[in-house]
Parts: sequence; structure tokens; C-alpha cells
Amino acid sequence: MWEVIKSVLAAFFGVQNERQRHRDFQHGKPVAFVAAGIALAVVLVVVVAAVAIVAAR
Amino acid sequence: MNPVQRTVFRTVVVLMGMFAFAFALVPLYDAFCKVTGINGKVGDQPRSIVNEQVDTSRYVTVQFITRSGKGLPWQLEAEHRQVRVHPGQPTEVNFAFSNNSSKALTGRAVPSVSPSQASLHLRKVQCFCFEEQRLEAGERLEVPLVFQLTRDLPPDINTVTLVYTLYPVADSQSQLQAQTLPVRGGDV
Amino acid sequence: MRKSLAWMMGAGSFLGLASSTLANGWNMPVGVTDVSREIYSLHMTIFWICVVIGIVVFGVMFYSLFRYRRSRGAKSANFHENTSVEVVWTAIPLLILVGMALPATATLKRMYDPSEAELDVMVTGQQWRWHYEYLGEDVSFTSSLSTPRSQVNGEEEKDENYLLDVDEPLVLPVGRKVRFLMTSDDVIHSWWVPDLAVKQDSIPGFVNENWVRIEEPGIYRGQCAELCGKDHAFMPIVVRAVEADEFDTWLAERQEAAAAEASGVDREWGMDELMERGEQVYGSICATCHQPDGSGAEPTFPALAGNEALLNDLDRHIDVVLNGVSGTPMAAYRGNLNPVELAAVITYERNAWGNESGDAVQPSEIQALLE
Amino acid sequence: MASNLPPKPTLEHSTAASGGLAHEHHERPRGIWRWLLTTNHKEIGTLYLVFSLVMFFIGGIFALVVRAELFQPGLQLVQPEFFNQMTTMHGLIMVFGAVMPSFVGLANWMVPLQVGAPDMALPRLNNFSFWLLPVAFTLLLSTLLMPGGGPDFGWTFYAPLSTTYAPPSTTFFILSLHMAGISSILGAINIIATILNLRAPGMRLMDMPLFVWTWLITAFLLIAVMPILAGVITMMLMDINFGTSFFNAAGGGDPVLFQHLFWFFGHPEVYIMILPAFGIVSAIIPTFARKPLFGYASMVYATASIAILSFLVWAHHMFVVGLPLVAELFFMFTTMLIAIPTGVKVFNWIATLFRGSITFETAMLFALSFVVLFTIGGFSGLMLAIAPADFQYHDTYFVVAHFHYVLVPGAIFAVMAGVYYWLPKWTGHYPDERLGRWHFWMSVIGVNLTFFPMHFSGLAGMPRRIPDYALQFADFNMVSSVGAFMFGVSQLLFVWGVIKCVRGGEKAPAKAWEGAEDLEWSVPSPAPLHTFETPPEFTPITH
Repeated sequence: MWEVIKSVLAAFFGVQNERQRHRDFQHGKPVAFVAAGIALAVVLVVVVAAVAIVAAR
Repeated sequence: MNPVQRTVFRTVVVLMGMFAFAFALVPLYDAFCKVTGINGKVGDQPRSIVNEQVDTSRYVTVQFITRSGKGLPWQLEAEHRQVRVHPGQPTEVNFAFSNNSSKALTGRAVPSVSPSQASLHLRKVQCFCFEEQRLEAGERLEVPLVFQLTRDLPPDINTVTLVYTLYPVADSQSQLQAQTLPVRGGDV
Repeated sequence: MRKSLAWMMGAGSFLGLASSTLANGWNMPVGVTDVSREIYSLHMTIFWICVVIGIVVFGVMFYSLFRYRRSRGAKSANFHENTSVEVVWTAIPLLILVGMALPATATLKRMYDPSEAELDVMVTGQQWRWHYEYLGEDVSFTSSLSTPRSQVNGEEEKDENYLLDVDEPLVLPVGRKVRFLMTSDDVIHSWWVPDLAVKQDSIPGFVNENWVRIEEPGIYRGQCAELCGKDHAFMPIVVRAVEADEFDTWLAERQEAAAAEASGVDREWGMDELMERGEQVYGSICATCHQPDGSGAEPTFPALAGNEALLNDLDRHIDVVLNGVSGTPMAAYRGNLNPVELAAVITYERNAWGNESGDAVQPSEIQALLE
Repeated sequence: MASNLPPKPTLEHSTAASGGLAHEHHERPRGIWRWLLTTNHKEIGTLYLVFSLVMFFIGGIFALVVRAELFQPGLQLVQPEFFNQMTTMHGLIMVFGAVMPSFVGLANWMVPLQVGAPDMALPRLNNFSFWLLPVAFTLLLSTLLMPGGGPDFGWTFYAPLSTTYAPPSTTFFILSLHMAGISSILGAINIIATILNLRAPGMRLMDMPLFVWTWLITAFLLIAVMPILAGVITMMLMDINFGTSFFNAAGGGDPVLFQHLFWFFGHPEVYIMILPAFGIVSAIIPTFARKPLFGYASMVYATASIAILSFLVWAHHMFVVGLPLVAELFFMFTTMLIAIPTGVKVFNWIATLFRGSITFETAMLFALSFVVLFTIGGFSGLMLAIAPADFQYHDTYFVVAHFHYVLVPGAIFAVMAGVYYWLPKWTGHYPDERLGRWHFWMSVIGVNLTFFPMHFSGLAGMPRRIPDYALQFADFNMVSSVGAFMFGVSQLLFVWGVIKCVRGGEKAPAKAWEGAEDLEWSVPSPAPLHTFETPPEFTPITH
């Protein structure tokens, strides 16, 4: 699971290396990646919203 | 199902979901606005007065602005141009509708609040804006607005402006709307 | 943190000043309010950051294009990945962005300051003019384009303030906090004066607000910024900022004039004075759509000259002018014009351009319909 | 986003697509019927490309009417009513008629060739989705002749200008937009089905060329947001014709809701118009630098991350609509975040150039100018993201300059680069390099003359969508108009170059470009009507 999250995080950051990628595509289940991607998108929204709310004070 | 059909089936499901989502966004947006106070939207349901300690240490000016929209020969006037109230204090202000035409007509006053954050702290107990008004030819109607500003009104807000814009309601229109758009509130 | 912020803003405004002297009329105006100056320096700061990034990035690119072209005998390498380089060039932009977001957030917060204002002005957008009401002061007027049509059509030399001149500028005091309440009678407009850094949509049925404290007297010009129909280009804004005491005098004069006009409602008005007043009102309010000669522009704007339906039905005529027609650009003028102006303009429309109804509508008749 | 699906078994490879192909081998209709009934991805691709070129010229003529009127202050050629129809039609035609169909055309041609598929997964649907377009746009253009004129409310058609105050033809405008939308949706379904199911054995998702990748993500974006557009215009239709009040304040609706819905569609739409361009440029730069693309995986991830972020930024188009402070901050921050994956892409292209062995064919020239000019558009985009500054930029010519920089030397230059790059594969002839260079330099100069001065006129205070302007903007506008005509005329060189290339020229081998590696270069030039009827051997290039 941690590996999946790490890969998706790398995707959000936009950087991923070759070795890591090969590993993802040998072992990972696609559903896990999609779910983690959606979950992290939600987390991103929450984090940015929190930053905005704090900044607005 | 072969894999191509499966892919097509899944995309079509997503597609229909997104089309429905577009329509779902209408009530969602409405609800979101009321929760966050975006757009100065106020709930269209009466709320009851909450007995809370009146904050006598500060005064807030509440302004009333009435505007006439197109196509309705009515006049809407507030009894006072503005009042000064304490947060927490229930206040009643009278408004007068008059129909200067020779026909019976239906109209609605659409409310808006400025600054928009204030709408979260405004409790309308009784308001003519909750419903349509029907006025006979030449009729004059006095209706009260009863409201309360909550105690937690942010300290930097010293003036709250309530604006009411008059719009005509075609008789056929109000019914059609209730049919096609049940989500927009049962009081239409 | 604060220090580096201040430093960045300082550097930005220095570079900004340097370039503003160079590029007058090529750049955003610095403006005459706190907020406008802050926005300007933010704009210049970010502009220069972009320039620097651009120089570095394009520098590397053009160096590569020059150095590694095949005509110079370049042999291609085969690398295609370097994680540390990629992490660095992702992280550095992130830091730069945080550096941009900090001053931007600070400025934005200063723009959203709802504290008590000393003057409230209601700004109403209409197709295609602005209506201003000084709330609680009994002063309101409509401000429309005064550039003559002949200049637009090229029959006459265009003057210096071509398309940026109005018959009645909005007068505001210097040094006082003014609150604008923006709304619209028809479509969405946007009230924009660059020197005040105020741009706010005016939306039918809703009220937006904005604040300004002007620091220097002067004349500031702007335009409607949201497409609002055919004459979107022809609804300018002119703000005349004057010293506070001059403003008070001006406001008192306007109140007196309004009171005088109000007292004139009850008396009997003669045809000639109604026509004279009516022509003036027609020219500033009605002529943009219905044309100075009453010929209109079918199908949207009906002709008034020779309009039998209108001439035969005085009540209908009064109703349309007072209450507007929903779903068309015809606004309800009951709130925008006083009884004298309404009576005069209706009388004018019924007796000008060959219309010969002979009706002289009295302000008192109109007054009765407004109560 | 299903960006991480593992390789699918492709056993069904030949069975799935053969249904549409089997009968075709024998008798083929001739003349017009050949084109009306074709289910061949190459022919449909050609139809899309020709259609979008025609639309590009029609939209371009509208733009030139606008620029001619704005050549000097005052009203000379057209009245404001017609001017507004021209700006609106220009926008609609360029977005929905030129840029999007041209990308679909390239996808039709190249996606099956690049993944080693014999055709699109749904060939008959492909025919239908193309032929919807000419119908839709004929209807759209015909509104100009209707009483009250065509749409005149801007391509963003904000309510209530587009509902209560709209011309009577608006219902037809809505209908045509519905058809164009359905066409895009069907195209997207087809592309997704092709990419996910018809890849050559052994080609995993992460082996696909970037053009395929960017199109896969674009197709998902289309599936996600075109229904939203359909929803919005359906609501407009109901407001206009059935008395509902979605966007009408008088009936309890909200005009601002329209903008939220529109931009929830509209911002991903912006990326729909640029992601395939990224893919094209990512194919061309490595070819002419003779060096593999730098950071292939990062490119894919950056594309996915742009696609996700594009759903979270819509309200940056609405900073002056009266949003609360928190919302302004949220959308400012998310918008700024998009700069990061976009920056990664630009850096990767430049790193690909670094230590390459570079030549400057016409395709490469267009791709390189894409990188530079798109980045300039990116910079102005970053400036627009700063909410307080946007209060001054919003709805001025600065915005016009920004989105034309990302769309003209962005999307359109990428399409032209793609055309010059793949012409040898399509026609079997190399395009005329001398003509190509003339076209390139005239276009680049024309584009910059047109759009660069718009930054200045916008900052100096010129609102967009106005037929007449104050005297201080006169010089900038004159330069812009001259540039626009120069750009317009130079596109005739493009047409000439393409026709010349179709009719003859230097013969191209299967692998037309020395540095080109993808599968399409393994089939003969010109590509025969049917390719990869038996799946090719695919050996992954080590990215």
C-alpha cells in the first residue's frame, strides 16, 4: 500500500524514476492506483482549502 | 461482453453520471452557498428566534434598499431606510408593497445581503421574500420583516445591507417551475 | 518572513517605478489608492520573476539549439532521465510560487476589508449606462456616454477623451472610505476604473461590494469590462475625485437641486418647459437605443417617432417608461428618474419628431403613480 | 484517471476490429459515397483534418473582420451588433470547429498507427461522430442569417445575456453545440476503446508514445466535462423555452451559477485543447534532436496531474464576480500549482534538446516555437493566477493576449508541426522545406505582431470584446491588425504546401525521419489503407 501511495505522490509531484515505474507496472493493481489517485486529489483539495482558510484569517 | 464493449459500457456509465452530476450541481451549489454565505444568499425558509444574550456593547447599522425590476408596476418601500441594532436583538421593520396599476399582479422580492459573509449571521424569522405576493389593482400591503443578527457577527462588519429587488411572476411560470425544479425549494 | 516579503515588494516597486517612467501607456497604471499601488507592485514583481525565469529557460534552450545542432557536427547523447535534476526543477518552481503567493495573499486580504465606510454609493449597471445613488443622501443620477455619435461614425474629429467621457461623472471625496454596492438591472456588467483598481461585476438580483479610498484629486476614467450587449463599448465610467469639503459642497448643491425639483412636482408645468427638460433627459437616457431622431433600431428597439400604438395609448406609454418591459433592455425608470424628468421625457416623446399627440403629462400625475 | 492500468492481454486484437473491416476489402463505394460511408480511420482522419482546416479559415475570416474593424478607432466597417456576432462565432468555431476536430483528426490517423492497431475500435461510430460535425457547424453558421442574427454573447455565453436577452437563434446555437458535443464524446469513447484494447501485443501503457498518452488523458477529460457542457446548455434551453429559472434571478435562479457550471466544463476544456499538443511536440523534439525524450515517465505523470488539477481551478475565471476571500485564495493557490507540472514539461523538452544532434526541419521549427511561445503564454497565465492583480487584468486584452498565445502558437502551431511531421507518412512525399520555412517565419512574425501588443493594450486598460476604443489604444491595435492579416495570408502558404505535398515531391521511405522511433514509421509511406492487420512485433524502446 505504501508503495502505491508513494507512486501516486510521485505522480502528483510530477517526477518518477524508471526503476520505480517498472516496479509499479509489474506489481501494482490498477484499481489501487486509481483509488489512491482520487483519494490524494481529495486530500489536496482539503489541504489547499485549509491553507486558504488559515490565510484568510 | 468483449473488452471493447466493456470499455464502451464503462465510459457511457461515467458519461451519464457526469450529465446527471451537472444537474445535481444546481441544488448542491445552492446548499453550498447557504452554508458558506457565497453570493449573499439567504435561506428561503423562516427560522426561529434564538434567545441569546444581546450584545449591547456594539451597534450594527442595517440598511434596507428596495429596487424595482422590470415589468412590475409596483412600489416597495421600507419604513426605515436604516436601523441600528445590537447583535442578538430581534428587530421588526415594516415594508409596504403597492400596486399602482389597474390589474391584479403577482410579484416577488428577491433578497440579497451585503457583505456576503453577513448572510451567515442573519436570521430571518419572517420575511415577505419567502413567498410571492399577490396584489389587487391599487392595493397596498404592509408586511413585516423580522430578523436577528447573531452574536457571532464578525467584529469588522459594522454595516449590513439588505437589498430587495422586485420581479414580476407570470402566473403560469410559478407552476411550471415547481414542476420542473422541485429541488429549488418547496415554497416557490 | 515579513522582511523578505517587504524586500520583495520593495524590489518590485523599484523595478516597477523604473519601468513605469519608461513605459507610460504601455503598462498598468499605478493608480491613486493604497490597493492599486500594491497591485501594481505585485504585478511588476511577478512580471520580473517571469522575465528572469524566461531568460534562464530560453537561455539554456537557445544555447542547446546553437551548440548541439547537427550542422556543427554534434553527436547525440543517449541520456533520458535524471531523478535528482527533475526533483530540483520541480522543487525550485514550488518555492518561487510560494514566494509569489505570500504577497498576493496579503494584498488580497487588504482588498477585502469590510470595515465602516463613510459614504455608500449604489452602482447599478443598465444597458448601456451607469446609475449612481448616494445612499441616504437623496442624490442619484444616471451617467451616460457623452461622446457624440458623429465622432464614432467618423464625421467629426475625435476628441482627446473619445469614448471616455460622460454627461455626469461620479463625484467622490478624496481621503474618505467609499463603499460601492454593485448591482444590475438587466445583464451582467462590470464596473472598472483602473486608477482605483476597482473591478467588480454587477449582477442582476445580487449585490456585490467593493471599497475605495482615493488619495489624490483628479479625473479617473474607466469602462464596462463585461460583455453586456451591443453598446458594451459605449458605457464608460468617469470618476471626479475632489477634496472632502468640495465634495460636501457639491453634495449639498445636488440635494438642493433635487429638493427644488421635488417641490416643482405639484405645480402645473407648461408644454415648452416640459419639452425642453424632456429633450435633455431623452438625449442622455433614451437616445442610445431609440436614436436621437426616435427612429429606434428594430427589432430590439422600437421606433418612437410615428409609433401609433404608443401615441394612442398614453397609459401604456407611461407604464412602459415607469416599469420597463421584462425580458427586454427597457429598464424600469421609476427608481432612476424623478417625477419631473419622467413627465418631461414622456411628454417629449409624444410631441417630438413629428409626433403630435399634444399630451402634456404633468409631474403630479406621475407622482401619483409612484406612491 | 486510469493512468496506471497494467498491460491488458490483447488476444482479442484481431477479432474486435475485424467486424468493421471484413466487408470493406471487397467492393468499396466510389466518389462521394466513399467519403460519406467510410469507416477507415485514415480516411476519417483526413476528413477531420480537412474539416478543421475549413473551419480554421472560416473562423479566421471572422477574426479578420474583427481586426479590420479595430484597425483604427471609430466604427468603419461593421455595426456593434454584427461585431459581437463575429467575436462570438470566431471563438466558437475556433474552439469547437478547428482546434478540437484537428486533434481528433490527428488521433484518428496516428493513434491506431502508433499502437499497432488495424483501425479504431468502433469504426462505424467513428464515421457517425465525424459527420455530426458538418451538420452542427452548418447549423451554427446559418444562425448568422436568421432574424436577429447569430449568437452575440461571446463564446462563453454568460447568462442572462445568452438567455433572457439573447437573439431568437439561440435555440439553434444550443442544438448545434449539443451535436458538436456528442461528436466529441463519441470520438473520445472510440479513442479510449482503441487505446485500452487494441495495442500491439507487448505494448504496455507505459510503452505508448506520448501522443497516445496525452490523447488517452484528453479523452477522459472529454468524457468527464462534455456532459457538463451538455447540462449547462440544456438548462439554458429550458430557461429560454420552458420558463424555468436556473440562471434567472427574477425566478430565484442565479446568473453566477451559470459561470460556475460553464467554467467547470471550460477549464478542463482548455487542457483538452493543449494536452494533445504536448503529445505532438513530445514526438517531434526527440526525433529532430535524435535523442530519446527526457523524463518520459515524468511527462506522463505531469499530464495526469495537469488533468486532475484542471478540475480544481475553474473559479479563477471568476475572480471579480464577488467570491468570498477564502474562495479567491483557494483558486489562486490551485491555479498556481498547475504551473509546476507545466514547468516540468517545458524543462523536459529542453533537456531533450540538450546534447542532442539537432536539425531544423519545418516540423521542428514549429515545435520549437511552440515551446517558446507557449511558455510566454504560461507566464501571462501565472500573472493572471494572482487574484489581486487579476482584478486589473480580468476581461482586458491582456487576457486575450494570454489565451491566444497558448492557443495559436500553442495548440495550432502544434497541429501544424504534427502535419509537417506526419505528411510524409500520409502522402509518401516530403513537404517542400523552402515553402515550409516561409510559412513558418511568416506565421511566427504574424502571430507575435498580432498578439504581443495586446499585452500592452490590455495593461493600459482596453477591455475585450469592444468594437470601438479610446484613442490611446490606437497604435497597438493597428499593429495587431496588420499582424493578423499577415498571419491570415501566410496560412495560404500552408494550404499550398499541403496540396503540393499530396500531389508530389521527394519520395519518403517508411522511416521518413532519421530520429523517428515510433510504430507508425514501420509501415510504408504513404501508409496503405489497411495497416497492422496482423499485429506488429513490438519491442519496447527503453525509455
